[in-house]
Amino acid sequence: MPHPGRDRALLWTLRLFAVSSVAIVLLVVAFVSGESAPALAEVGPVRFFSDPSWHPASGFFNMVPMLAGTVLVSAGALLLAAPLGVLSAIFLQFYAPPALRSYWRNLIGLLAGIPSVVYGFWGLVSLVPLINRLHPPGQSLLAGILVLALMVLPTIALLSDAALESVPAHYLRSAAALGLSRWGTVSGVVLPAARGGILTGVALAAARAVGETMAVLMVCGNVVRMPEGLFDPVRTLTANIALEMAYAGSAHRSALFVSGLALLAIVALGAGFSEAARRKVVANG
Amino acid sequence: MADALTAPVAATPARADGALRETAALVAVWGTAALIAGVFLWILGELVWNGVGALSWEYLTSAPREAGRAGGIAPILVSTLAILGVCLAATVPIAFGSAVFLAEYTSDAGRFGRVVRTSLDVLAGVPSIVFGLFGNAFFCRTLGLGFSILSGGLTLACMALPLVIRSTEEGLRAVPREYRMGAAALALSRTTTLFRLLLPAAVPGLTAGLVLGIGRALAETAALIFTSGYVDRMPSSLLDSGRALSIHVYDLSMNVAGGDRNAYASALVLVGLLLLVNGVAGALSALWRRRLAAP
Amino acid sequence: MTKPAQKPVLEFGTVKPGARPWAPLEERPKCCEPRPFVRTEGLSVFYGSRAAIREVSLSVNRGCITALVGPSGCGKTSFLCALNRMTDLIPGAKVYGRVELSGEDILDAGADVVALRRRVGMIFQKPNPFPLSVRRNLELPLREHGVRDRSAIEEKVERALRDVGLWEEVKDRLDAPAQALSGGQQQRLCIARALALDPEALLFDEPCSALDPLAAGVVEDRIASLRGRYSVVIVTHNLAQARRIADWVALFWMIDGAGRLVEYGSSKAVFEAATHPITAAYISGIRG
Amino acid sequence: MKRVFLAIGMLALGACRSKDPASGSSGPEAERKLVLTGSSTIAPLASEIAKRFEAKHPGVRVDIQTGGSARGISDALAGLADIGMASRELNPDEAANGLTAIPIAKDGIGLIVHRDNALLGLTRQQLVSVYTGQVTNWRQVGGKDARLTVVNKAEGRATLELFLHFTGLKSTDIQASVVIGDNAQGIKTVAGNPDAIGYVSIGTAEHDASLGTPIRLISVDGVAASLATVGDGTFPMSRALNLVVKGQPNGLARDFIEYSRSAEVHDLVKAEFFVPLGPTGT
Repeated sequence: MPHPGRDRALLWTLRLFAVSSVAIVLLVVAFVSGESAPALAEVGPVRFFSDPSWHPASGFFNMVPMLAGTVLVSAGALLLAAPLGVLSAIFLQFYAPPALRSYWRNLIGLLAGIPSVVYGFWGLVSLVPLINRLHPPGQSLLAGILVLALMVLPTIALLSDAALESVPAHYLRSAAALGLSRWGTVSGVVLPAARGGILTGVALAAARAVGETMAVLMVCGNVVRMPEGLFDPVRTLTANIALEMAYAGSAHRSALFVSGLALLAIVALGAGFSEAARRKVVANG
Repeated sequence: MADALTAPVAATPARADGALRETAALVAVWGTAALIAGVFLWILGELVWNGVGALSWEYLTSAPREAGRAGGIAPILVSTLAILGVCLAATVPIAFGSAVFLAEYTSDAGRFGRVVRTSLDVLAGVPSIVFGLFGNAFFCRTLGLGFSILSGGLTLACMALPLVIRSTEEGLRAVPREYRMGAAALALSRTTTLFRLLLPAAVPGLTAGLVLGIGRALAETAALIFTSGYVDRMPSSLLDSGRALSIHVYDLSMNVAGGDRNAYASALVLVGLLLLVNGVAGALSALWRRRLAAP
Repeated sequence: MTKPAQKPVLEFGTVKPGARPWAPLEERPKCCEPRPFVRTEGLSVFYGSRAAIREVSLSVNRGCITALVGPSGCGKTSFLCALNRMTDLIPGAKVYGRVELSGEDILDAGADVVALRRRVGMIFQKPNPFPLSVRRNLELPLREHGVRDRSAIEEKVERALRDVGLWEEVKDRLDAPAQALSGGQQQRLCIARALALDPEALLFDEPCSALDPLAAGVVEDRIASLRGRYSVVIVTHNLAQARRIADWVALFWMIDGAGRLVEYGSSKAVFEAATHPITAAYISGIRG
Repeated sequence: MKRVFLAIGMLALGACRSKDPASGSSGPEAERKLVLTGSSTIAPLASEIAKRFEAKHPGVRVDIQTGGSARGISDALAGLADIGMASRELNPDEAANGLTAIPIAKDGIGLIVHRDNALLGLTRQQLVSVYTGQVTNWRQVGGKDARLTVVNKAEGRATLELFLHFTGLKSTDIQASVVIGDNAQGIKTVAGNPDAIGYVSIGTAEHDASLGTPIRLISVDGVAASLATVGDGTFPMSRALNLVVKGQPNGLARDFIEYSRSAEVHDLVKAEFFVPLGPTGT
């Protein structure tokens, strides 16, 4: 009987694949670290937090406002997109008429695939002038949050939908048998059962939000300053790289890779948190 | 699965606050749906309004002229499909393998699984422009592939991997435990269990991941400009540089004066392409599921 | 026997040992002469640090139906799972002791699990046909185990389905999804699926408890009909069922936080002349 | 399953091979290839020139890649590209490394405001006060009563360097409300904000304004911003678009550079809204 051999071969193949995805991460991290090493050595890590401003050409390297910008824009977008995305999935699974469902799923899939340039374009041409009327200059933290929320919404919606889809049907039957109402079933039975998958979706969306570049660059205003309100312009770390990388000389380029490294750190931190949260949530279930 | 619930549920008269809550939920859910659909239609409407005029069969089948202000997008379309093909060919096996490994061979608490999972979460958050620079350094220079469709596709594969792996893994984890027990009791090998029973059952999660991954790959700009390049000539092999549609859209809208109209048209083509790819992915996965279920 | 954990056992012992709540059991056919097929020695199963069963020694006789009875959570299923190493699939499960199958220790690391599970099939509480057609459900394991010949497969499929009385019901819809069958049919399909592999023994984990009484009756009859050809171990909560079909009965009971074997003997002996007060009380329907 | 994906892969491969008419026409002689990288401003023009050059020289392929002036310069230096593209002058360090910059066209940087803004022009001094935040209301420079939105270019951009050079400001002095990257982003920002002021490539702005985009070029120090004033050298903020090579160009690279400077491509330069070189090549 050949199974054990075949199974062992399978296991090694799978392990190889899993290792290769780790290898890619390591390569990326090594690459970014290697490129930022000169700046870290020359400027020193402290000055990225203590310099008076970000003017790499003049030798000032303060990244703090951009760190804050990245965190604020992403957090705002997630706060907005997470409930909307989950509600969209609930709509699809429990409220939408059957005829509408496949259309809705396609719509969300499309929304996921609209190039970020188009979102940015739309934000710049349609959304920013509207905000400008409320409070100039229009290109602002708020605009970034709105556009980004729209962009990460499909990720949350699609993965939540898959999570809801996989809730065993007998849960629903038992809920119905207990006389639970539709919303009672959704909030009391389905969401708790699907929270692992939903959290995965939110975590991926968070990663996408932090990593998004083009659209944010087009609508956020990109001024390196601590924002004092929703209508102030901000610059994110990604926008910083995209704006300056192509035009940067060697020291400046290396400093930009330090912003890349900072981004990786934020994402790693976030990933650690979300994994811990997910484990806790799943364990409590 | 939701059929039991899509039938209207009678409100319980005894609990007025319950009915109120039910109504509030109904309003919230439909409101959200309307909002999302509204904004989407707004964006799509703008694309169609501004772009449909430039669309024609000739636009799809001729080469660009005057930096894209005139002419069509044929070579760009071909390059885009080729990049996508490379990306899928690399993503799908690695993503399947990793997802199966994570879901079937590692426990939630295991160290190796945790390392892989956290790595993937980090990978998912790497900004696309960093991927671009990485791809340029690694694929184009270190591996010597140069500016090419191959470099671009592989770079995109790195980006799409975490999305596809995680959602495939979720799909696999959602497969009822009974199948695995039943298969083990029949002494089926894990290989058979996996390919015959688990993967077909995990198809929804997998499709969701692929749709997201393809969407992200097709929409990508920053990672491609440094890897697959800017050349808008018809590629003759995977080692040729080829401009992707998203780069074309970006270049026309941000870099070429008077390119807006064709930028909208190209964006419209991109969205159409995505719709097509999603449709094909859905049909293929349905076909696969049916074929495996049939004798 | 150790001291019972549940103190009030004897206080409820209003029924004298040897009392007959039911009609007398007939003697079983000759095939049930005790010829050990599986023998366990000091078998313990742990989930983490919690013992599900402790120190169970028992011989399952060839060609007979052995029922494992006892209240929920007393380790019957854990014992069953240890017999074909399904415990391997339970995260954190550890098995100690010896399980001998034809003299070989199957808990040995070098034991061939695939061969073991082919010899010892298992049917679960909830019918679990694969999301495939009726035919594919039977075909998949057959092909997996080296049966390639079309006609051989067809013949085995039909025989297995006839064995469980399903052939007449499904012969016209072999290519319909198995999950469209009724619960009882699904369970019989699962039995047929196991039978198609020509096992020597079958393990049933409460095979009827998820079915309606009518379907349960049909499934039970099918299990009873396996007597003589296969060695059957069945976990059941249903004492009446054990009484109806079992040749041998083992009673498990939770003692000191772990499942223990309290009494084991022929059906007649256990039901009519239990030696242990727990058994007597349980059988008489007062406890459990 | 694997077969399906293999099939997809083959399809993709096949598609790009079979649909390619160019592969046959590359001729019997060994293919010669020229790689240009650098400034995104020059890239569209270079692409067009390359196509015409390829048509005249069978068997030659010219690949254009963008990535910014800095990249063009460093790639030319490192030998990763045959020719770099830079929309700025070389700085002394770069020149000292043996790089040569050869102009192929001229470009001007003009100030733009929204079409509804009645302002006609600014002097250099006014420009300095606007961009340093000393002036925050249009009224202070002769416009309506509204808060100014100052649009600046991102650090490192060649356009910003030219602007700084003209105003005599340092990058750290500028107080911007919005920072932008590419020209079109600046145009769209100003078009969407009636109180904004920014600076972009003149040709691009002229063309977009002629297509109905609500922006207007204003004069600087009394000189109207137009391709004409850039061409005759009177407009104060102009720059050369350069091709950069290590040492002196030779072979195919020299042919391409000479072709790019010749009158044969003036129509292409104009079509991309730049100013062709004069007959003297300046």
